[in-house]
Order: sequence, then C-alpha cells, then structure tokens
Amino acid sequence: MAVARTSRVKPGASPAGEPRWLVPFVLACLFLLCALPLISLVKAGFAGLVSGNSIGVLTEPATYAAIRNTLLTATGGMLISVVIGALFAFSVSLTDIRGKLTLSFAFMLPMMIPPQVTALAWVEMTGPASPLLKTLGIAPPLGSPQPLYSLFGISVLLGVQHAPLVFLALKAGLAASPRDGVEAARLSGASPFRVFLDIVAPLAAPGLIAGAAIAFVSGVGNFGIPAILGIPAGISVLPTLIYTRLASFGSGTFGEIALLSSLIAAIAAAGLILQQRALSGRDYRIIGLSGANAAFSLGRFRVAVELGLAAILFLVLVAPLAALIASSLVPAYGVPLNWQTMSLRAYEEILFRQTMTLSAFTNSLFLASSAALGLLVVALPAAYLMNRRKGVLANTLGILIEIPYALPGIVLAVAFILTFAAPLPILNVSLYGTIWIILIAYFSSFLAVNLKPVMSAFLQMDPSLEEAARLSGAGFFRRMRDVILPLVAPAAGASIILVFLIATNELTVSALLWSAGTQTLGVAIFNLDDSGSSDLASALSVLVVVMVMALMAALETLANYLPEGVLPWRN
Amino acid sequence: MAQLILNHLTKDFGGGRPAVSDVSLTVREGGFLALLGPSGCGKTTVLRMIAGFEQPTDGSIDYGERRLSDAARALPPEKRNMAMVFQSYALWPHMTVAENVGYPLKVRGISGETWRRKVGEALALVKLTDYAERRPAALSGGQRQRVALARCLVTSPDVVLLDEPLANLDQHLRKSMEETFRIFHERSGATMIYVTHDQSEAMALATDVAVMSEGRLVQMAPPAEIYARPEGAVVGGLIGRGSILKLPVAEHAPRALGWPRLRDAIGSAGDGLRRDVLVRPEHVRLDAEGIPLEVKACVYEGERFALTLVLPDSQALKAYGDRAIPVGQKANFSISSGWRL
Amino acid sequence: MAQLILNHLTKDFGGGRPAVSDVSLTVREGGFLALLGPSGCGKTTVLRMIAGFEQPTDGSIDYGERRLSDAARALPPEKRNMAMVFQSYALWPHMTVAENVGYPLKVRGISGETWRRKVGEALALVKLTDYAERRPAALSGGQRQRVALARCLVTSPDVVLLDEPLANLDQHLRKSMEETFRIFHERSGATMIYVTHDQSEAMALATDVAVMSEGRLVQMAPPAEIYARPEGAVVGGLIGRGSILKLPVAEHAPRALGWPRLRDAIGSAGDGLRRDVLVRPEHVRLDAEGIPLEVKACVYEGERFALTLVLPDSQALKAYGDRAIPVGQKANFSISSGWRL
Amino acid sequence: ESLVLYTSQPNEDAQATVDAFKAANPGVEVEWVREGTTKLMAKLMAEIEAGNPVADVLLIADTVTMQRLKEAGQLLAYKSPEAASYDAALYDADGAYYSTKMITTGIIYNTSAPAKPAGWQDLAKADAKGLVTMPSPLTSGAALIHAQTLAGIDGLGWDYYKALAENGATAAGGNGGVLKAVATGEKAYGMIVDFMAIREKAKGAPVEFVFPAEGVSAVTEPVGILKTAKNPDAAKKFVDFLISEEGQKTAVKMGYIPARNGVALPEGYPSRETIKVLPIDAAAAVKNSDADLKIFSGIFGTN
Ligand SMILES: Nc1ncnc2c1ncn2[C@@H]1O[C@H](COP(=O)(O)OP(=O)(O)OP(=O)(O)O)[C@@H](O)[C@H]1O
Ligand SMILES: Nc1ncnc2c1ncn2[C@@H]1O[C@H](COP(=O)(O)OP(=O)(O)OP(=O)(O)O)[C@@H](O)[C@H]1O
Ligand SMILES: [Mg+2]
Ligand SMILES: [Mg+2]
Repeated sequence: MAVARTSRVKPGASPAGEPRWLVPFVLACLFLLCALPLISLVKAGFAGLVSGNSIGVLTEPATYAAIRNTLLTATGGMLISVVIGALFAFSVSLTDIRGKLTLSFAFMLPMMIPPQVTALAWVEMTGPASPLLKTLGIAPPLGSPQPLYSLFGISVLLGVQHAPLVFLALKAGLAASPRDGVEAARLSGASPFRVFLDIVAPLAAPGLIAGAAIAFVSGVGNFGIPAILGIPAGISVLPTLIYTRLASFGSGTFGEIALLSSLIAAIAAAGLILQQRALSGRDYRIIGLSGANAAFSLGRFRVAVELGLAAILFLVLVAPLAALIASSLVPAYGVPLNWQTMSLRAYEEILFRQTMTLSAFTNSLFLASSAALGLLVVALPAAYLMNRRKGVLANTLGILIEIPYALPGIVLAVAFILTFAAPLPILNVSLYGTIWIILIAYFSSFLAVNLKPVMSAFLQMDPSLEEAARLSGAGFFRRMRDVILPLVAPAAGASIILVFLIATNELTVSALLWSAGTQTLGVAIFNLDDSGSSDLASALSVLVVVMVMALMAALETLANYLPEGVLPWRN
Repeated sequence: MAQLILNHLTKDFGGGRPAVSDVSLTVREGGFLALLGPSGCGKTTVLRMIAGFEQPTDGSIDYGERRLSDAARALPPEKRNMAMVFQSYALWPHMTVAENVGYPLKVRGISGETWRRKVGEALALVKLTDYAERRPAALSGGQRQRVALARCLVTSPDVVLLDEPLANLDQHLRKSMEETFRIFHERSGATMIYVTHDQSEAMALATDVAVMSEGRLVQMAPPAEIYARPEGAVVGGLIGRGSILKLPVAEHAPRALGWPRLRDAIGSAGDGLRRDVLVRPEHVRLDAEGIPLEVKACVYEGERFALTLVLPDSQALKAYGDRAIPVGQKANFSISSGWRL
Repeated sequence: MAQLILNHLTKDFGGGRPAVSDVSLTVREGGFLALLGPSGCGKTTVLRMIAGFEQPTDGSIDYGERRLSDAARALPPEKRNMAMVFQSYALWPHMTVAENVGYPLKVRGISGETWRRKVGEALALVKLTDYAERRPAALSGGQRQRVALARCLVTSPDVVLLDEPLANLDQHLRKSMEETFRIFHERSGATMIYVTHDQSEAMALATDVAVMSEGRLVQMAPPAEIYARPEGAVVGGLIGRGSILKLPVAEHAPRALGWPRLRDAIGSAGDGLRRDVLVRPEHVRLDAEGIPLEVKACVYEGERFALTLVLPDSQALKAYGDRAIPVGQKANFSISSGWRL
Repeated sequence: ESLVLYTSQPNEDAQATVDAFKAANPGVEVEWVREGTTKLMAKLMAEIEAGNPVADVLLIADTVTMQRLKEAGQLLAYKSPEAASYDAALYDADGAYYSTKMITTGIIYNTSAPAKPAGWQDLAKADAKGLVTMPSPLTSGAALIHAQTLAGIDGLGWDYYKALAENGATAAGGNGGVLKAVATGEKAYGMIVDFMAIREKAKGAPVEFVFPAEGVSAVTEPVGILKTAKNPDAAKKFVDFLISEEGQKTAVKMGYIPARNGVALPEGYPSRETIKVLPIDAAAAVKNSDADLKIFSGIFGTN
C-alpha cells in the first residue's frame, strides 16, 4: 500500500485505475520469479561465506580483470548492437528501401544461430583454413593469431548476437511515430536527415534506450561468446570466471558464485539506473492521433543502403548459416566439403535414429511458446503498473526484473535448483526434474526481454485513449482487451517473437535443469557438439533454423487474420 | 439524477500556481452549465476531476449523496456513468468509426441489432453515416470531432462533459449540434457541463454560466444575468465584446449608467477616482445628438462593420456599424447604457 | 514574393469521391486567402498539398515561375519555405515550448542571442512567455495551439498556411491573434492561406474568400462581395447566418430584392417556379408596417436574441431581436433586402 | 526398478552403455542425464544443498572429483565382486568408486603440420611456436589430471608448462575445442584425449594422434554410488555390470581402452604394452587441486 501513498503525493497522478488485486498480483509474480531464487542463492552463498574463505575472491586481481573485461565487452557489444539494430530498424520502418519484409524477416534469424557457430564461421572465414581466403591466395599461415580472440572480437560477436534485440525493441516504437510531427519539422526547413536526428530519433528514444539496455544486460550475462573467444586468449569475464569457480567445487563455492553474481547484478543495475536516468524527465506521449508512418525517400543513396544492409546480413546470417550447413554435411571437422565427402548421414541420424530429437523439439517448442505467450500475462500488468506508478518503487521493480536475465544461465539454474529441488511446501510435489521448473526459470530469465518493448510502447501511448475507454464504462480487463492490448500489440508481438527465438535456442539455464525426457534443443545441440559429433550438432542446428523459419512463414501467411502490427517483420 | 457539487475543489500540478483553486459550485439537477474562461484557466482540469481522471489535491466532488472524489479516495471513472468529449478527441486508432462510437454500448453488453441501430442513430445525428467503416486516421478534423461527439451521446450518461466539442465545426454544423445537445439534454435530463470559447453557444444552451480565471471561479449566474450584470473586470471583459472604460463615476452612482451620466463622465476632466465601466458595442449608436468620436479602425465582418472609436482622452471604444466609416473620420455617437463593474 | 497558382488540383485517396477535385485558383502576390467550407470538404487536404505533404493525383501547384507539385514530381516540403499551423498542432512532445518554437530557427542555423530574442518575441506575441520551459503535455488545449502559432510565425516564410489556428482560443485571445496575423501579413508580405470556421474572422482578415464544398471550389471573391452576392445555395447557406427561402420570383427579376417584391412573393400563393432567396437575419426588422409572423423560437445570445420566425407557408426565417419575444406570439416584421441565389 | 544416472560420457556412448546394461538386466529402467563434469557437479551440489539429490549413480571423467565426493562423505561404499580382476590402483580400497576405462591424453596434430611430434617436449620447440593448444584444467576434469600428472614427472613439471606458455601455447576450453582448432587448422598441435582424436581420424578428419614417448596421463572414468541413492540395489547392479567383462567389451566397442585386465584394446590403438601410463596419486591430487589450478592460472593468464 506504500505504492498508493507515493502516487498520491506525486502531483499530477491520476486516481488508481487498476483493480485492487493488481499490485499484489504483480508483486507476487515478481517475488516468485525474480526475488525468491535470488534469495535462495544469497542464503546458500552466505552459508558458503561462513564456511569457506570465499570473500577472498573479491581481492583477487583476476576478479578485477574480469569486471573490467565484462564492462568493456558489454559496452562495446551494446554499441555495436545499437548501431546495427538501429540501422536496420530505421531503414526498414522509415525509408523507401526495397525488400523490407525479407530484410526484417532475415534480420531476426541471427539470434537463432548459436553464437559459437557464428564465432566458428568467422574464425574459419578469416583463419588459415578459410576456403575463401585460400582461393584468393591470401590465407594466413597455419596457426596465425586469430583477431577475434580478443576483447574486440568478443564485443563484435556480442554486438551481432544482440542486434536483433535492439531492432525489435526499436521497431515497435517507431511504428508510433507521429506523421504530423515529422511533417511540421520538414516544413520548418529541416532536411530528412535533420528530421531524423531532431524528431524521429528522440521520439524513438524509449525504444532505443530499451534496446540498448537489453543489449548491455545481455552482454553482461553472456557466457557462450566469451567462453569461445575469450578463454583461448586468456580473457575472462564474470560469467566465465563463475564457470571456472564452479569447476573447482568446494565448500566455499556457493559463497564465491553468490559474490560474483552480485557483481554482475551490480553492473547490470548500474546500466539500468543509467537507462532510467536517460528516460526520466522526458515525456514521449504522442498527443492525439499518431500511427501513420513517415517515409523518407533515400534517393540515390537507396542502392547503397540496400547493399550495406545486404552485406551485414551476409556476415551475420548467410556466412554462419552456410558454415553450419557445410559442417552438417561432412563427417568431421576439417574434412573439406566436396562430392565425395558430402553426405546426409547426419540428418538421417538426427531425424530417424536419435530418439531424443523429437522430444527435444517438442520440449523446446512447448517451453518457448509457453514462455513467450505466458510471460505477457505477467509483463503486461507489470508494464502497465510501472508506467502508471512512476517513482522509486517502479524503478526498483524494473531492476529486480532485469537481474535474473543478467545472471549467467548457470547461476540462475543453480538458484532454481536451490529453490525448487525440495518438494514444494503444502502441495508436497517436487517441480524439480519436471519440465515445469525449466518453464519457471524461463519466465524468470526472459521477463526482462518480454517487458522492455511493452514498456516503451506504454511510454508513448496517449493516456487520453485509456481515459476515454474508462469513461465508456470499461473496467480494467475490458479496456485492457479492447483498447490497451490492440494499441501495444506491435510491441507485444515483438516481445513474443523475441522470447520465442531466444528460448528455442536457450542452453545454459536448461543445461542444469533438464532431466530424462525434458531435454531441450539447446542442450541437445551442445551435448552433441561437446561429445565430438559436430556433424550431428550442426545438422540439428540447421533443422532448428529451418523449423523457426517455417513457423515464421506460417505466421506470415496468417498475417491477415492477426491484429495489425503484431508480426514484427511486417510494417 | 441529482445535483453535482464541487466543494472547494483544488488541483495543484506542482508547478507554481495551482491549475484549479478553491472552486465551489453546484450544478442543479439536470442543469446545463457552461464553463467559460480564458485559455489555460483550468476548465479542462475541472472536467477531468469531475470525470475522475485527476484526483483533487483538496476539496471534494459529490453527486447527490454520493462522494465521487476527494483528496483521499476517488471513484474510478468507469463507475461514474459519465461521458466526455475530449479536447484532443481521444479516438481509438485501431477501431473504425462505428466501433469507436459503439464501444460504450458494447461495454454495457449491448450488441446485435440494438447496437447497430443505436450506433446508426448516433452517426446520423452527427451526419457521419457514410463514414462508419473508416478509421479515424482517414478523417478530417471536424469529422473526428463529430465521432467523439457521437461516442459521447450514444449511451445515457448521468453527466455529460463537453470540452470544446464544436471547436472544429463550421457554423452550420455547430448550430445543428447545439440543437442536438438541446434535444439530448431535454430528453435525457442528464447534467451537462460544457466548456467553450464561443459565447453565443454558451448563452444559447446553458441554464447557468460559470466563469473561471486563473484557476478560480469568478462568477456563476444564468446567462442573461451574467451578460447584463457581470461582476468585475474579468467577467466583464470575457463575456461579450464590450470595452472596459476607465471613467470618473461616483461611488454611490447606480451600477447601470444611462447616456447623461456617461456623457458627463466622458466629458469631464481627469479628476476623481476612475472606475471600470463596461460598454457593450451594441449600445454604442450613431446618433446626431451624441458626441463626436474619431474612427480608428473599421473592420468588415460580413453582417456588419466592427468599429474602434477613440474617446477624447484616447481610450478605445468598440461599436458596430451598418456601413463602413473611413478611418480617421469623426462621427457622432451616443452610448445608451453602461455597467459599472 | 509571387503568385500561388493551383491548377486543376485533384486528390483522390482512393475511396469513393475524391477529397479535392479540380480546384483552380490563384492567390495574388501577398494575398490573404480565407478558405471556408463545411467539415470534410477538403480544406486541410488542399493545404497539405500546398505544403507538399500530399502529392496531387492530378493538376499542379506553382509558386510564381516555379512548379511546386504535380502528379509526377514534388518539391520536398523543406525546400518550400512555408510555415503551417496544423489542425492537430503537431507539437513535438520531447521539446520544451521554447524549443518547439525555435526549431525552425535552429534549422536555419540561427542560435545564441538572436535565437533567444526571436523565440522570446514569438512567445510574447502569443502570451506564453511564462511557459517557455514547459513540455506540450503539460499545456492546456489553447496553450498548445498558441505554441503552434508562435512556431509558424517565428521565421519569414513565403507562404503561411493556417489550419483553424484559433479554434481553441477564447474570443479575446482570438481577436488579439487576428491582430497579430494582420500585422505579420503587412510586415512580411507573405502569402497567407487561412482555413477557418469562423466567418467573422475570415471576413475581417482576408483579401479573398474561397468557398469549397465536397472537394470543389464553389466561389472565390473578396469578403464583402461574397457576403453580399453569394453564388448558389452552398455559399449562401455557408456564409453568414441567412435563411434560404423558396419564393416564387420571376426569372428576370433583379438578384437584389427589396421589401415590396419580397412582400409580394411571401404573400403570393404557391404558384410559379420557386427560387432560392437568401435573407440575412440583420435585414429582418421589427416593423409596424411589416407582415405579422409567428415566433417559433427565441434564443438568448448575450448581445441579442436569435429569433426563428415562421412564414405563412411555414418556412423558417431567422432574425435578431433586442428583446425576448415569447414563443408563439406574433409580431410585425419587414425584410429590407434579399438576394436571389 | 529404476535408476538415475548422472554421467559425463558423450551422448552416444551414454546411450550405448545404458542400452547394454538394460539388455543385461531386463526390468531395470534407467534415466540418465548427460553433462560436462563441471555442470554435473554444479547441479549435484545444488541438489545436495537443497537437500534432495536425485542421482543414484555417478559416472564421471576423473577420480579426483570422485575422491573429493568421497571425502565429503557423499559416496556409498560397495565392494563389488568383479573388483578382483582389476589393478588395485584402479579402484578405491573402500569401494567408493571403480574405474571403468582408461582415457589417456596424448598429442593430436594436423596432417599439414610442419613437424610430427613424438613427445611432450616437441611441443615446446621453436617450430611449434604459437601452434599449440590444450584444454584448460578449469573447464575439463581430464585436463586437470593431465596437468597434475605432467607436473609431477621429473623432466617435465611446471617448468614444462612455463616453456609451453612462452612458446605461445594457449589453453582452450575443453577437448572439443582442441579438436576443432587442430582439425580446422587453426592450430597445428594439441593435447587431447585419445578416443576423440582417433574416432575423428577414422571419420576422415585431417588429424593424427600420438602416444608421446614420455608417457600419457590417464583418467579412468570411475563409477560410484551416492550415499543418498534411492535405488541402491539397481545402482549396485549397474556398477557390477560396468566393470564386468561384458561391460568392458561394450566400452571397447565404443573405442575406449578397457580398465579390466585381459580385455583386448579397440581398433586404432597400439598394443597396451606400448602405452606408458604415468602415475598419479588421487588423494594428493585432491588436496593440491586448488593450488595447482592457481599455478596453472598463473602461467596461462587469468582464465
Ligand atoms: N488519409 C485519408 N484517407 C482517406 N480519406 C481521407 C484521408 N484524409 C482525409 N480524407 C477524407 O477527405 C475528405 C477531406 O478531408 P479534409 O481533411 O481535407 O477536410 P477538411 O475540409 O479539412 O475538414 P475539417 O473542416 O473537418 O477539418 C474528408 O471526407 C476525409 O474523410
Ligand atoms: N499535466 C499538467 N502538468 C502541469 N500543468 C498542467 C498540466 N495540465 C495542465 N496544466 C496547466 O494547468 C493550467 C490549466 O489547464 P487546463 O487544461 O485546465 O486549461 P483550460 O482552461 O482547459 O485551457 P484551454 O482553454 O486552453 O484548453 C494551464 O496553465 C496548464 O498549463
Ligand atoms: Mg482545455
Ligand atoms: Mg481540416
């Protein structure tokens, strides 16, 4: 009830528009999904602290190096994501380039390709064995140092991996840019570029900042990329440091990972506070009608922009995908692909022999779609509430939501095991070992992803639209369904797709939480690869990409029956 | 139906002067209140508090026995059975015109044939029958305003709040909408509160006129009274197109001043305390017996010419004329009545 | 400065009737054109085509020798040196009032002291000096409109497009803004095109009035002429508050009709072809010599009463009265002039 | 009866092992979870912390981890009748765990490499500068044992690792990473577990595997039963099967060196006598593992 009081004191606050249960509901969800696992972790960590001398981890130089590297790579990755993602989002939603549908559709796929594959593809493309460089005769000698094994390389890969997040967060917001505002600026004499800088970009700022924040937080928590590119170069970041601590399990380990995790949480929180600073004191509400899209004509630059976008797509999508396909067709690493070596054996094995394939597909599809759709039930009320009740509480909740996403999956998974391994009180059933614990962990981990675009959509909405609905007599649910949902539909659509794509490939959370029968695709691919069956792993990855493309294509054919704007690759 | 009572209503947005301060008024059962006042004086804010979108920082709002809002609690808008035309229209961009208009009905569980009939009637009322299937984005400004209007009148609300509902309509549509309001008001008996800048509209429709200025209620009275006997310079200046002259009038003089007194006051030298006297242009007449005044401006208004005259002590006086008088020329005018503010 | 020429201008949004069809008109150098017409007749669309936001589907727009738009090509809006007040204001929510107003200056590379001075002047003009640091969301409707106005007048555009710029302002502010337009127009010599629903505004300011209806241009003439000699029922009905009577008038009769002719026509039985005759309420007078007419409605308008009278053949006639006449009572009226449409 | 197995064996091997066990013991259902040793331990420790460990049997890469669990009192002592056919060094005297196979770490090289290494020292030579990679002990249990083993040998020791580091060698993630790096030509030489390289070569990858002259380190993939096992009987059957002759033949079929005496080696390996396995003291290794990790980190950077 502290909530209600703060809002009343605040000038300009309108009478609470939500039902009485909403605040408790949101708080309960957030407690269950975000706070409870963290509490378990801290509790175990505390015990570890007492028993071992894990506090020493804070004084080790390795920890400081890891903090510095984490900050550098996350920031670098964020910048690259923002540049690439914003370039795509702006070109696709505001200019007259051709093939928008294809470009947006394709730009979402890099998230589906496991980062290690992209890394490997790039390493191969630029390395001694590069077929391309070999043909050109400029392949570096065997064993030449790989430029990607560096802070820069990690940043670039993080940037590529998370660019679709920025793209989707931004695109939903751009859909609401007001046409007359753009026109007024042009009539003021501003060139299209100027209009873009002065009007479109600031109005799209909530989306852009949300995208940047999500890219930063994703970079802080990413394990896969620094593991592949950093470890060979002796560069460690906090998630890989945590991983190596886990390797030497001892009495103080929980203490150490709790400490290191709180460092990650602190960095993520700092980033988010920066984000809230950037957004606060600004008003992005569109007054009156909006929605008509502003098209900038690129004129003679159009071809250049189109080529640039295609080149980026080649680097982030086509090349890794080609590498993936190539390695699924040959039996082992290093075997050149030609008519003799090529075979479909791996696909045959995956599709017809491995029993786990089918169950991994079903599990991942179930988990990804339930998480994507189910999260809206939490994210929508939470975004609604946090937008209405701006202030300290909302900001704190915002950060709390973000932390599970920032933590490396393995830490979150450990936290969930600690919380749920014992049978639930009263009900006396154990979630552990069932698919449900993975689902709850996904809810916890991806709430932040789901919330971001929806939040920025709320920020832009003209409040009188909801007021008009209230005066029409529509209660909370009613106006949610009839007015608010359709208005935030583009953002909600982006959220659903985002979570679905990430969850389909998710690895580290489910890696510790799966058990017989609840294997996920990410785990299956990783295990195949880890145990030397690179051909099977690649084949399965290719199949996953194909499946996702098929699903997206299916949605595309249904586009006319879906609410306007929910498919994020459409305009 | 019941009285709507605003009791020491105050709203402070937190920046300097409160937007609304200490407004107390009672709208009689089924009354039609016109709310006038200069731009930014707090009219919209009062409406928003009545509708329940803003909570008063002080004071209260009651409807009959029922407390609607005070600084501590507020009945949510959806429970108030009110309707409002927003100054910014607030149409839902994702719904067609018919869906926008029919939404309050849908919420009340009305559907099928009844729904179609009622929506059809409301659209016919605002002459938008042909536009039922359009989206708001493909409408002209006035058409949007009419959709908002139709949405407001489609149900049977207890209180109807109209925030400049006719600002974007031409005169004829305006007249016919006024007629619609009048009929709606008579038929439904709803309490209506009407914010407008057009005084003839306000005068024609309202049972009471309230004038606000800088967040405060300055005067509230029936239309004829507020026009004839305004209190203070704010109301005097706002209602009608009168000129406020500073004239030396005795304190014990009656408030309504005739030509002899006015002539004396205008003629007399600058001695004595000068008081505000309101002179309406329709009371200034070309009159051979009058005093000669110079014409400073003469503007064609279609129906007539709006003249600006200069008094000997160079105060400006507005008048109407049937024909143009060249600027700079003198003519004799008399003033049939004035009102000491 | 040059002439603005619209040449067979047409815009079809693709749904039924074109929004604008075949409009040809020339705005004289430095002219002030008022564009009138019922809601949805295409006024905003014409302005948007002149500004360059919409491309005509047919016809062309020239400014002097320069082709601005035709169906094939269009000069982008930022190259036109025009300014516009949008019906929806189109303020930028992320900028303060001062930034909104100063943006066109900033784009032209003006900054520092000059910028501050010019913005300050523009804000003073619309009486918003105190609100310079607010954001649009914290302004009232009228204040928003005034910001849009200040932004429009801050530079020296060749053409100024005003789309209902005063719709949300009270009478007094309106008058002072009109004055501002007049001064701005005189000083800058810019061509101004003014869309409004308020005729007295249009009459007072414009050098020419153009009336549109259903996308077509119906008449264009100087204000006094269009008021006195409207062509056809649309213009007659739209300009002023006249009544259009169907009276049996001979074809060869003069268009301006005096009382004798009108009395005969009103008195005569229903024989002969009936023609539209426009009668302005200010020409209907209480007159002992007149014919007795029943008062059907009497509405207080502040300054006067608006009467609706009934002719013997039950047509309605509007008139003004200085005092209320009870509804149902008869009184003698004469009509000093009428105009055959 | 049912059994929960946590194993770090590769997927296909885990499946084959379980299938063979089920064929031999009809009626026992086996649920298995496969992860890298580190993740598996994280999972297990969290379960134990929460008071509800799920696994019955543990089949993981190295003895050191088993020893650590034993010392923490998590393992059930079970004296298997099959133990008689094993070297005493290959099982815990208290019966807490039994080695099931030998996985040795040797040298892999790309067939286009400039030289053919024959021993560990060749990797520290100038012509291998910048071309060597190895798994990191921080990621792989086998790699830790390997490092500890080499560090304890006269003539190699930590000095050998220092020389490697100076020669530009890197310590990549796990054995899989080393295989990729060498097979794709990113590096020319690597340290790797035997079966991975030999299998990959059989599939056609351009790599060769050498058992270095100085000897190889070995992990023995021990199996142990958790004290908290809910199905101790089935667990015991599982242990018996793995170290039985039949179980060992299954391992051979998968391409591993069997631990049991008298079982023939798989295709592609030299004869057992020519493989010199370097000794290691499991108990000492446990005690020193933290310190050794720090030393290793000190040499190869912070990872
Ligand atoms: N984007 C659009 N798509 C389709 N029809 C449109 C669009 N914009 C306007 N129209 C239609 O074109 C006609 C003219 O519209 P316009 O906005 O020019 O009217 P207006 O004269 O400005 O009216 P008002 O006085 O009500 O603002 C209207 O009937 C309107 O419904
Ligand atoms: N959200 C807000 N925050 C701060 N000040 C506000 C806010 N909304 C309105 N105000 C201020 O409160 C005052 C009253 O505003 P209100 O909208 O009630 O005026 P109004 O009488 O409706 O004016 P208009 O006729 O121009 O629409 C104005 O000075 C306005 O600037
Ligand atoms: Mg207002
Ligand atoms: Mg318009």
